[in-house]
Amino acid sequence: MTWLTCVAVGVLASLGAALLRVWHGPGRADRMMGAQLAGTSGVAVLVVLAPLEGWAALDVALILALFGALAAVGFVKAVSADGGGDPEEDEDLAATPPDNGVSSE
Amino acid sequence: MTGSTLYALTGAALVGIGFFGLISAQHLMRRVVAFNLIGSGLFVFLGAAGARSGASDPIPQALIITGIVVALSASALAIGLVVAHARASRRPTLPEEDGEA
Amino acid sequence: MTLVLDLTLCALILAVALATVLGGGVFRAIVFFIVYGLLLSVAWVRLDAVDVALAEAAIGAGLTGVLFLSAFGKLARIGAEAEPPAARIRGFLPAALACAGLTGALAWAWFALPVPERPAPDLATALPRAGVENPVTAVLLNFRAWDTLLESIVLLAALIGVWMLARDEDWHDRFGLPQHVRPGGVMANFGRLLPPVGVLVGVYLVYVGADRPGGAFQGGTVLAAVGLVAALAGLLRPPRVTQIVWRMGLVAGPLVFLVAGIVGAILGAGFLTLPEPIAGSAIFVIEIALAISIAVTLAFLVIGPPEQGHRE
Amino acid sequence: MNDLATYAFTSIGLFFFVAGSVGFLRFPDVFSRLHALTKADNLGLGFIALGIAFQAESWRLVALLFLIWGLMLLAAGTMSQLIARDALRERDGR
Repeated sequence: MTWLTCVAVGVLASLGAALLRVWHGPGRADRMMGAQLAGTSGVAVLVVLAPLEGWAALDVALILALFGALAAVGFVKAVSADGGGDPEEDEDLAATPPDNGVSSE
Repeated sequence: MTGSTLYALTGAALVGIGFFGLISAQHLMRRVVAFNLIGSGLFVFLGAAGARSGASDPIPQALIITGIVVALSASALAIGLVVAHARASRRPTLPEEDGEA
Repeated sequence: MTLVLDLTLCALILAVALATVLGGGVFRAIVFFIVYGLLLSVAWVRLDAVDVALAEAAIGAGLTGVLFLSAFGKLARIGAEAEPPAARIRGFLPAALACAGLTGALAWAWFALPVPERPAPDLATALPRAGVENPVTAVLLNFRAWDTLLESIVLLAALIGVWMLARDEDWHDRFGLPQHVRPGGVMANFGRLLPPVGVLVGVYLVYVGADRPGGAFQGGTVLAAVGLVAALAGLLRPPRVTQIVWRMGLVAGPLVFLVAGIVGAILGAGFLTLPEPIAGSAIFVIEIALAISIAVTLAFLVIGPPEQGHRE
Repeated sequence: MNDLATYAFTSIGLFFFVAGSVGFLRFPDVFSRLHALTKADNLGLGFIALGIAFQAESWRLVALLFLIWGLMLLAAGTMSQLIARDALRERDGR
């Protein structure tokens, strides 16, 4: 179906426009959201192309969806104070201090 | 097979872009990224060559799969070295480029 | 219409690659590189190489992002993430011309070289004897077993290289930086929900690798990324260098591969040549061992050397 | 009939993708852009998956399509929470 190809082109074009936000920023969060958008769009393109390319494309889409948030998790970890934190912890003053893994085992 | 030619030209352009990044970047992290662009450009070129005659050829695919995994491990080693260098010298660039301005 | 799709995809890939190289700032380059990896996995599907697309998806979407971003975080904490003020090199034009020449040479090679007969006729006659249906797995683990064996050893060498960057006083600690999350928070719950599905997908990919797209490399990278999610979410504490079980996991793949190669030599088929009657089952065993090794090696590579006690 | 459903649902899906991109480009701050990104795009993906499900040859594929959508929803929810809290922290200078 030609229509599905058109939808795929449309999704890619909308992704291309959205990447302008990654270029301009301004914040790191804005850029990181662009990576998430690329993940969603990539999954959508693969899903749309699946009837044309053979359904194995869905396996690729499944893996992209599985790790859709991994880059974002890596990002918030990396920019936290000690490189291993969680942005939610700051709101919870009772949070346990980091375990250095020295005492146990 | 205009499709595979298109991807081959894209791969060739990616190699050029990556090479430019490797030359022009001073921050070592950006050099690692550019190096990855060169590698994946070559993979695309090779993959397009495999798809050239219509039926996809498994031999380039097998080479590319091992290549992708090796590229990741090489990047991990390179990044480890960049971080260790930056921690030791407080600079993310090579010593001979520090004076350039 | 498919040509329009390919043109759009290629234009987008090139634009993202240009943005990676030309845009200022390390963080921008990293984000564009993540986007680039995602687009590339779509391109591999268009090139009819689903096996490659699976590996690229797991690595591009999962592992590279975490690898580059965590390195960026480490550099930022020592104030080394900013680029030096000399943004543009001297000799911008010669560099651009040289790179355009490189691209031109590759393009010339594409049109000048003869189109070979593909898939090679030798391969077509050999495939029925490979013991597996998926031709990519047959090439990886049977016909070009030498490459794959040495490749799995290269991974180990890279890991040993990364470990050598650890400080002496950190050597007995767990890998990577200490990870902590808010108990019951979003990240902790994500880390609990994802691994069951992820492990299932990874094992499935290894299992179907003999007949359909998938295999040790694709499944191994998926399992590595799942392990990374569990470690980042604090569900799983990374092991230590000195734990013998994990070291055995690292060498299981190359070791089983070597043993299979020697058995092939004893049975008279030649070193690393799998005799036809046992090829199918041998590949299955090698594939499981190799998937374990690849998963453990890649996860350790991305999480980095032990630096639990490291303070900037 | 099935093709008609595919046309209809994929069009709606494409509309939401375009809307999400416009919002992502035009909205004034991080938090409203997060809205556009997570809500519109994942709704779009859901409609596209629904449209493609009418072309699927087996129920296994339909289940796979909705597993993909579910995983993407989980990813988007996690991502938006984490990014928003990080942006909040950055804004407050903590």
